[in-house]
Amino acid sequence: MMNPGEYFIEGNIACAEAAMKAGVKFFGGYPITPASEIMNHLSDELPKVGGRFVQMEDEIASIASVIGSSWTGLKSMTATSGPGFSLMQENLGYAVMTETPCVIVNVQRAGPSTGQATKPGTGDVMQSRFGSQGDYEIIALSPNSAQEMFDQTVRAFNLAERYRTPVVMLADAGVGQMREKVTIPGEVEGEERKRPTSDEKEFFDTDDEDYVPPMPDFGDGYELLVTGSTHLGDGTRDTASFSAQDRLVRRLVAKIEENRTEIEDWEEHHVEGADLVVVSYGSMSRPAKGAVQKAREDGKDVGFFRPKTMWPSPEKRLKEIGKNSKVLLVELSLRGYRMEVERCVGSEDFYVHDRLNSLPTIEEVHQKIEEVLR
Amino acid sequence: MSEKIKIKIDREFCKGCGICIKYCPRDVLDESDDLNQYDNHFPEVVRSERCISCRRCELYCPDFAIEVKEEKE
Amino acid sequence: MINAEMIKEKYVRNHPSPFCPGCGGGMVLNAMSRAVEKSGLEKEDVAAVSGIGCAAWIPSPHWRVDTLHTTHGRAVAFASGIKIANRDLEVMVVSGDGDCAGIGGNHLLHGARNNIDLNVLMVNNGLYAMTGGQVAPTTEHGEETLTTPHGNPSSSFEAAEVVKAAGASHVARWTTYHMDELIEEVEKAINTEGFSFIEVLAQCPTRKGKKEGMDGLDMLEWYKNNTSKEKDRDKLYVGTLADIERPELTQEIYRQIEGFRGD
Amino acid sequence: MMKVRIGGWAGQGTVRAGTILGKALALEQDLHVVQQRSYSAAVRSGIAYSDVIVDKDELNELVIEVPDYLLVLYQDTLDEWWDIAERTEHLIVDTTRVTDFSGFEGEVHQVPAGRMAEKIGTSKAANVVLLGSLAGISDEIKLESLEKTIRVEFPEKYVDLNVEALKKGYERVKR
Repeated sequence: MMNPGEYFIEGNIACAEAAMKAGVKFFGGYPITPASEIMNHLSDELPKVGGRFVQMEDEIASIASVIGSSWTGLKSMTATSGPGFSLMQENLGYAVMTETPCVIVNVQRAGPSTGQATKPGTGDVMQSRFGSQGDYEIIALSPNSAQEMFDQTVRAFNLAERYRTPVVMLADAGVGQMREKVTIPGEVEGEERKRPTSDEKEFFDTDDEDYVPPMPDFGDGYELLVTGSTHLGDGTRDTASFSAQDRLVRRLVAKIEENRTEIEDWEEHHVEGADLVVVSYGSMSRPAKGAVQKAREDGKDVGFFRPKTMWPSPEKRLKEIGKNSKVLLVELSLRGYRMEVERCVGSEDFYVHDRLNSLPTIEEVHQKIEEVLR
Repeated sequence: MSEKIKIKIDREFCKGCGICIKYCPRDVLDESDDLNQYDNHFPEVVRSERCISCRRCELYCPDFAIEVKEEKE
Repeated sequence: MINAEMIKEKYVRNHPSPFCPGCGGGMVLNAMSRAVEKSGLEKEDVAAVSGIGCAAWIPSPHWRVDTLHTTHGRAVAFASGIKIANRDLEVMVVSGDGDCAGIGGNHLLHGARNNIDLNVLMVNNGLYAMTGGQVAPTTEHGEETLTTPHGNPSSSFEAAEVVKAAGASHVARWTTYHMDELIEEVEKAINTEGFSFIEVLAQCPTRKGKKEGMDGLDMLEWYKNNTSKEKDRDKLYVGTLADIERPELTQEIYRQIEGFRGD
Repeated sequence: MMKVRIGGWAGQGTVRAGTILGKALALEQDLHVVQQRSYSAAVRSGIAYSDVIVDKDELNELVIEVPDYLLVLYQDTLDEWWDIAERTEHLIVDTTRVTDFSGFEGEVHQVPAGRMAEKIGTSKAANVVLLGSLAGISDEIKLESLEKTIRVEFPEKYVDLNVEALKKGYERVKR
């Protein structure tokens, strides 16, 4: 683990270092471009801080091992890219249903299918939210620099522990593999999961205002019943009753939905009353922001908005923006975040600049801004 | 001091598979004429004096529905 | 003394189970519980992981230990995470033949290759029972099932032999007819540092027995008459297939971690 | 803003050179730096390259269309990049391997980096020789920051050799 200080490192390395700072003690993974650097680095470093590293036989096993580990009380993570993320979907849903804290880093690449392994893309935004079966909500974060690969990985662990839920880090090959200056702090703020305080027996239901039940570890003597099937508060499977399904699934959704103001995070500049607001995220948001700056230097009233949490989406803020300004979504895919942003801002005066395979120059986005303003 | 052996049959747990009856080496059990709530013919003790408390019935019952109890007199 | 009363009291919950009359599932539960009791393990040190299917319901919710009822086929992978994360836990995997050798076959192979210290009970009823009796990787060639109405065109998978070849420390096969031997074998598995795999032929009177005119008891008798503890050409061998010492994954991982601590 | 591309054949240390340059500018000169590598091209033609973009302020340009400085260690690479090379301000070539740049209209900085490195000890240090030359040509890139970075970046036994390579490259263009 790196000492506190400034480093010139890849985003993927920053992610791995952040995980260790946040207290990760288990990594189960499978190699895939462009995410492998995370596991390569942790295979070397994690054992040095007492963490367990294991390379599993596939991505399904990777996320399974991570969930198993989390139930013993360890902060646990995996890292992958599109094809592996697809394989993880069923067990991602399992983690949602069993309320298992864990972090899944998806360093997105160009798809569909094998696509272009070394090229960035953001086509997994919807999959990260809707890829597993059934009704659920999830937390997904979007970093746009090597530093944010660090900062948001820490936040991903904190949110996972705080809300007893899987958290997806939606990075992309751009931020994962670019080298930048990263400041590694001495300590990071760490969140620990809610533990049983007395002789509680209900670890899958709660009347707490945050909707988060306490979570004991395997080995604590609670004779836990953990199941991906619909269950009652004590974990007993109930695959038939209306009330069990209704109470559990509504709470799982509410756990994210009702806490969204605490979870939502974004960056914005000059949004208020702007003629045009450029919305962008991930590595693509860098040239988008540069283009906004350039337009402003030309005297244009253009604002910039970047969701740092993709899910829950900053819906309310996007709606306000859509009411007052034209919106231009700049993204590294054709369908990435488009439906959600379009839904939030309303379809009038909504424009898109999408690109595949590689990032644009600032000038390219700037031209699009001019075109929209014209 | 002699021991009195009592065989406790949980009629409502019993699914009437008959395994205990068959694997009792001493033919202590037989199928009842009565039915439980699931329409199963549970076993009943018909030759209690033959029981040697070997507990094969306990071992083979898939439903934990039969217990051999040794009570000291 | 180990008897039904104490086993039921200490290890079994939510009974009566939903298993069919004469099903072998409850017998496996009984055998596992007795083996744990005999081994002297504390219950809180035992974790049970299962996948999907009838066999997965044996531990969850019926075994009174920590249970993780997971997704179809992935029990060995989830269990590996538990074991690596906390090696003090004795991790049991209860998995049906379809779950374990079909959809979960790859995890089974690599669990054995890693020789990770898990105790896997593959409860083999020869078909997919919960979904209606479809053909499984363990179904015999020619056998009729719900999805092989004209006879199984495929051949069966000798899971125990494959797991042995993949490197598991401890491999055995028994049936629910062999309750005493099964309990002893599970206890042996618990005491083995490495991957233990026990194939337990267990009767499914509803999906398999019925079409052959057999109830649970008839099937137990069939196991009795068609298996042998000797290597007999006409009968299915029951007993230990492998008992070897090999490096175990969890210990190797901890050895490396401890190497750094010593620095 | 300054954009540097270092290109050559896979195995010539172009990514290493980019990392050293980026690190020196980011950590020693406290500038905003993004360094990216390309290896997809390596599958196709064996070309490997590293891009370094530098700015005093927040850096949002992540793509180099035309670099201000183009360092080339291999003839095929230059041939493939000819349309870029034509528009670059400073073309720096390792004349050990790059001999044909006759169509280039501007000034070509010619450094026999491979031969110079070989004289010092190993032709593998050609990338560092070129970095030295880059520092000699650019006012913004400080030789000392590169030297400092080399001292931490390389295993001890290669440090002196690489520092010498760096200085030789620098002196070559300063002369």
